[in-house]
Amino acid sequence: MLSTFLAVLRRDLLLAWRGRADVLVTLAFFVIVVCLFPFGVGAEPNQLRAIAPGVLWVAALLACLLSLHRLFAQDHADGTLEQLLLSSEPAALWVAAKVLAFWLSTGLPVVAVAPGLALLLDLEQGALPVLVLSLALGTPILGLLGAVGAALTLGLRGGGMLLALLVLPLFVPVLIFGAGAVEAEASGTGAAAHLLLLGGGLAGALALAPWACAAALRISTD
Amino acid sequence: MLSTFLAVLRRDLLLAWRGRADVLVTLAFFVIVVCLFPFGVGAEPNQLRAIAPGVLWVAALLACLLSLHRLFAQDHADGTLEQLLLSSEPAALWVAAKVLAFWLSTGLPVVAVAPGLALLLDLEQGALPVLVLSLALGTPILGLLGAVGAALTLGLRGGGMLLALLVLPLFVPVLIFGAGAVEAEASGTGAAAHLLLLGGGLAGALALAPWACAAALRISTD
Amino acid sequence: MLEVDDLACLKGDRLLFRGLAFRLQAGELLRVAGPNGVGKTSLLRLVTGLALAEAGEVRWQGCPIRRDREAFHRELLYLGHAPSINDLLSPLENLRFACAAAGDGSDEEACTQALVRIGLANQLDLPARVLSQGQRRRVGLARLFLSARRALWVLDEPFTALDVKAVADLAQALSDHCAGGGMVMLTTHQDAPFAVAPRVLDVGAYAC
Amino acid sequence: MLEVDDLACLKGDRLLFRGLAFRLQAGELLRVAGPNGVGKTSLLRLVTGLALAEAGEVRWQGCPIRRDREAFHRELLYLGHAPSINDLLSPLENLRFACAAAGDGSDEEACTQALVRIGLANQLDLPARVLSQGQRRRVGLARLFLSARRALWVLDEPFTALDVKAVADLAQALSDHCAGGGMVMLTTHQDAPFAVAPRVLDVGAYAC
Amino acid sequence: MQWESWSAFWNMGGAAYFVWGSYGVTFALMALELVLVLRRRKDTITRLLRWRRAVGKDSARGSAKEGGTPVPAMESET
Amino acid sequence: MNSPERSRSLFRFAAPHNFYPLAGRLAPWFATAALVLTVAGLWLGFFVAPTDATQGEVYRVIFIHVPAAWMSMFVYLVMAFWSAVGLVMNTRLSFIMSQALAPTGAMFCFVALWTGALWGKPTWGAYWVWDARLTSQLLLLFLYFGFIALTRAIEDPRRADRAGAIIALVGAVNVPIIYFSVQWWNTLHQGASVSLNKAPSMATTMLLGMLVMAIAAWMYTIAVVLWRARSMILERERHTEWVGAVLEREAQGGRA
Ligand code: HEM
Ligand SMILES: Nc1ncnc2c1ncn2[C@@H]1O[C@H](COP(=O)(O)OP(=O)(O)OP(=O)(O)O)[C@@H](O)[C@H]1O
Ligand SMILES: Nc1ncnc2c1ncn2[C@@H]1O[C@H](COP(=O)(O)OP(=O)(O)OP(=O)(O)O)[C@@H](O)[C@H]1O
Ligand SMILES: [Mg+2]
Ligand SMILES: [Mg+2]
Repeated sequence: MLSTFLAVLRRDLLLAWRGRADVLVTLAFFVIVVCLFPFGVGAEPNQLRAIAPGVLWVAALLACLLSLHRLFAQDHADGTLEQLLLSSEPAALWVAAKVLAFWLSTGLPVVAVAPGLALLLDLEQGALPVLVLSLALGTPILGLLGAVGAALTLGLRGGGMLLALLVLPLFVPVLIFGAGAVEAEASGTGAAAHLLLLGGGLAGALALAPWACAAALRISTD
Repeated sequence: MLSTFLAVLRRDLLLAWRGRADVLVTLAFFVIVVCLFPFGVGAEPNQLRAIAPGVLWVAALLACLLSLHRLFAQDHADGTLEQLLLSSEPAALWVAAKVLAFWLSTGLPVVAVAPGLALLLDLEQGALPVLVLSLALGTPILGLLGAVGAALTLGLRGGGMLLALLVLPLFVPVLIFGAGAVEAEASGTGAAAHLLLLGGGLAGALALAPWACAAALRISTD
Repeated sequence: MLEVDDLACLKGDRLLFRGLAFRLQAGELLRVAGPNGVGKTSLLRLVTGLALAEAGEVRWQGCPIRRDREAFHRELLYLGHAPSINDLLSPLENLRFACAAAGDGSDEEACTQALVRIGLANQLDLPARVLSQGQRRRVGLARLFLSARRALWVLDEPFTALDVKAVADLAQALSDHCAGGGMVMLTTHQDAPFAVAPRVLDVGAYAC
Repeated sequence: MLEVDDLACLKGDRLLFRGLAFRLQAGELLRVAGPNGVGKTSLLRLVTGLALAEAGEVRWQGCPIRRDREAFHRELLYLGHAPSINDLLSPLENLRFACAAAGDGSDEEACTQALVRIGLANQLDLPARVLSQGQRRRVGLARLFLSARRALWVLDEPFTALDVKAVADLAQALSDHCAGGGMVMLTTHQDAPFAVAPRVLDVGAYAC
Repeated sequence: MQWESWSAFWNMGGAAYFVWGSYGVTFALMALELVLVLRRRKDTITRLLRWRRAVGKDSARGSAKEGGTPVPAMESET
Repeated sequence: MNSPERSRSLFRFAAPHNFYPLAGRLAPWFATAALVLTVAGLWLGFFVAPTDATQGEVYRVIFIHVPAAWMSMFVYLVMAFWSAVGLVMNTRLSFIMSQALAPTGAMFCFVALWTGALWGKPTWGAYWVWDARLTSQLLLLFLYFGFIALTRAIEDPRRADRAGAIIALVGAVNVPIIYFSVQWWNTLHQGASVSLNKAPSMATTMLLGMLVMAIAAWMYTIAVVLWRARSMILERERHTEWVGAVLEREAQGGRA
């Protein structure tokens, strides 16, 4: 049981380390999208401050979204997925390991650099801890929900974009509560309710998504 | 000469048609990114109107960017690219054909739906023609520049993201002039200068990018 | 014992074969034969449970594999067309992961031994990306040496890309597995020097 | 005539071979032999000009290929490991595109004939994605029947995944090409019934 | 009746664009959907007929026997 | 297995070859009902219902707007229901039903958005505002598109069935979440600047017209879905004898 979980986790982290260009570049994407905004929108500080939580969260969401397709793609192409499905352990187990590794290598760095970018956009300093917390709770949900979408679109032509279409409506509540939390804190309303809801969502996703994802994988490799 | 150009163009358009899910979904991505913003930023109409040109242009840029990696990826993986490089025609020729097909199947639809989305964000109606024109001039530049990046990152692990990192700095001027044109028109300043610059950029990119791209492809398949 | 009854396989509009049935007893080596496109790969995927049959049933030790998938998969080793090798990992890392994920031990020493035995002693630490076709194939096949306890080996074109000596070694290993009471089911278009001539199942005979 | 002089190939920090030299005359069939990983594929890629040699030179009709690439490529047909087939297109569309892009004619009738001749009469309009391994391989090989005017054929493991009959047909076609004054350079680990036993170039002899 | 004249009716109290725009698009879409659905049936039938001739009735029928179905009532015919 | 009790029970219509002729017989009746009810509803809406005191004539959009909005939400639920049935009972007809429903649901969803937008311009001064209800309707449209795109992108029908069912169910779990989150988001940001005003002017004739149109939309949906399901059944069951017989009959009919 646990040995499969650990084997998959260790391998995926090793792969992330070998391909650290990837991880760095996900980060770079996050940074660049945020930095693009002043160019597109104009550099007026008040306006930037007002849209900062939204821009940060949208950028984090896009960064997660765009790395999602490689959650299973490589393993699907080279046959590793078939082998994993032929293992006698429950599939939800190693799916969870894969998602965990994915979050550690993609979500965590985004969470880590977000405060820096927030300062660039002149977000109020008091809201920084809430920003980090909301991202830390929200990005795993994105990863879990996204894994289901990634499993369903596996091997389909145009899969990456189809994936975006499938999961974005599901991501909207996360985005609303995530960005909402930061904004509420920045405007002094207090973010506790938002964060609680995000926590609840995370618990629910943790309980359900691996199973849905495992079922989807079986369907996709048929 | 021309027959190779036409053969490649026809095939790529045929492929786009076979995989029309792809094209539709690129569009859907554009639509969704634009629609995400109100969730992140808040639904206040004045604020939305102010950031509309920037958001639209950033979304169009991201949509182009994210489809770029499939410009050569498939042909690289299955060996078609090798065969094309072994053809005795100049490579810049069929590279141009590929980029043209790419723009017709990705950029053009984005240009076509942009006005509708602009209405969602409540952009001033008078600025719509300028929006369309700026996108029609700008997205081909994105495609041409992006093709060079796509060729350079071919077959590299994390290519998609590395690509983003490489080409985004090149895209920024296009973004500035594109979004600037719309903003200038909306604020009554007149967009002629911006549009002229975009046109000049397009002419330059058309003249140079195919050659650079061909050279990059030779390097990448070595 | 593996029993296959009345199997039919539908691909798109085409019924590849129907009424396909056979038994595979301990110690037997079955070669699935037939021209290109007759449905050999499809048959192997049905037998392993990776694909769903249009009709018919596959039973392992008397029990339909859909019913007790875990028990069947514990006894099964399947190596398909795709080598299931990650390009960034070295042969050793690939092999250790494959074994660990399948639930076999992934002892470093044993894995190294297997790789050396299959002729990759000099490539243990190269990333798989730079290996030659034949070397990639060998990485996948190295699992055979660590899976003796799995009774049923299902191999899709295992001899592809291997050089003459490697083909002979592999044929020997397969014969040994059968001699030890295992079962092997494979497809190949090449001749290989098996110790005992394998039984042949001609899929063409069931084609529609 | 193809002349190769003093060729050396470096991969990573490993010198695969050096001092490799041979001549290929019109009408000759050259089989590049050697165990897995010795550098056969690497050699073919050097000869076609797709990769850059560490040392040495390849000349076509007396002229270094780097100097007049177009003229060389007009006479060359290379089929590598990758089948250069797009999964969404049918065999016919794939073949027509391959011919058109290479600058050969892409006459529909001729392409259909070639595919029928290679045994894909029933798969003309299927998307290539659903073809079996052997069928995919055949789509790539069909170009041979349309490239008789190209003097030099360079083929990397052309027999892989083909069934016995297809191997015989292909060997026949290669022999015919040579009989008509063409040249063929190929790698393979399989035996094939060539009309005339091919000349063998053992890369192992130049290995370091 | 609500309307003094047909022109008043078509004018919709100045909101003709909005009201008729709504109704027009709605009914156009419904009509389009109906046409597509009916045409799909025709297409399906011609395509399947062509297919049956191509593969030969034999193999088409052959699979019917194998055509195992999870719905029990399915096999009752014949 | 072929016990007579079972084939006499209602359950036997779960078999495609029993459902196919039944659907063919029923669909025209539903279509006729839809036509009659639409005419009646339009007559009620345009000639009986009075002009609205505050909005004038624009409000007459309500007779398609509200039925379309209701249908779009309900159809998604029905779709999810059939998907669940399909996954649990493994009946092919359920998957066919859910896939046959999707385009019609998406169509109504779009109609609700379109008519709402056209209604919004004269009443709110903008084609679109990011109101909670409008936004969740938009997201519903995306859910429909996702379902349709996914099932179309997968060629193997069995895989398409089950993959579509999963996404339909995941979406159904999310619909209420989306609805409430969006509501909260909106009220947090801009208060109740926009609310649909209805109660005061809602005359009984209006209500009646709306109800008649809603039932007409139901009838239309059922008819179209039955027809669409018939084509899908033929496609899926093309290997069976009964489809062969149907096709032969059609071929003869075509020639005659
Ligand atoms: C794009 C814009 C719009 C969309 C997407 C939209 C969506 C909806 C939806 C989903 C419903 C059903 C809600 C329910 O029954 O709980 C609905 C009902 C309704 N809408 Fe709209 N709407 C839009 C614009 C408008 C406008 C501009 C008005 C009028 C000023 C309006 C008036 C109504 C009324 C009166 C109802 C019936 C309310 C009820 O039965 O509770 N809508 N709309
Ligand atoms: N959608 C489809 N429509 C028609 N035929 C199909 C479809 N999908 C697959 N096929 C056919 O099914 C067969 C698949 O065969 P499979 O891959 O099992 O062959 P194989 O016996 O392993 O061949 P090989 O020796 O070449 O590996 C091929 O003939 C292919 O053309
Ligand atoms: N970066 C590297 N470092 C060390 N060795 C390398 C590197 N890249 C490639 N090689 C070695 O170079 C050889 C490549 O050989 P090539 O693919 O030409 O073999 P081949 O003769 O075609 O073999 P096969 O019969 O298996 O196809 C392999 O032995 C591989 O291990
Ligand atoms: Mg096969
Ligand atoms: Mg090789």
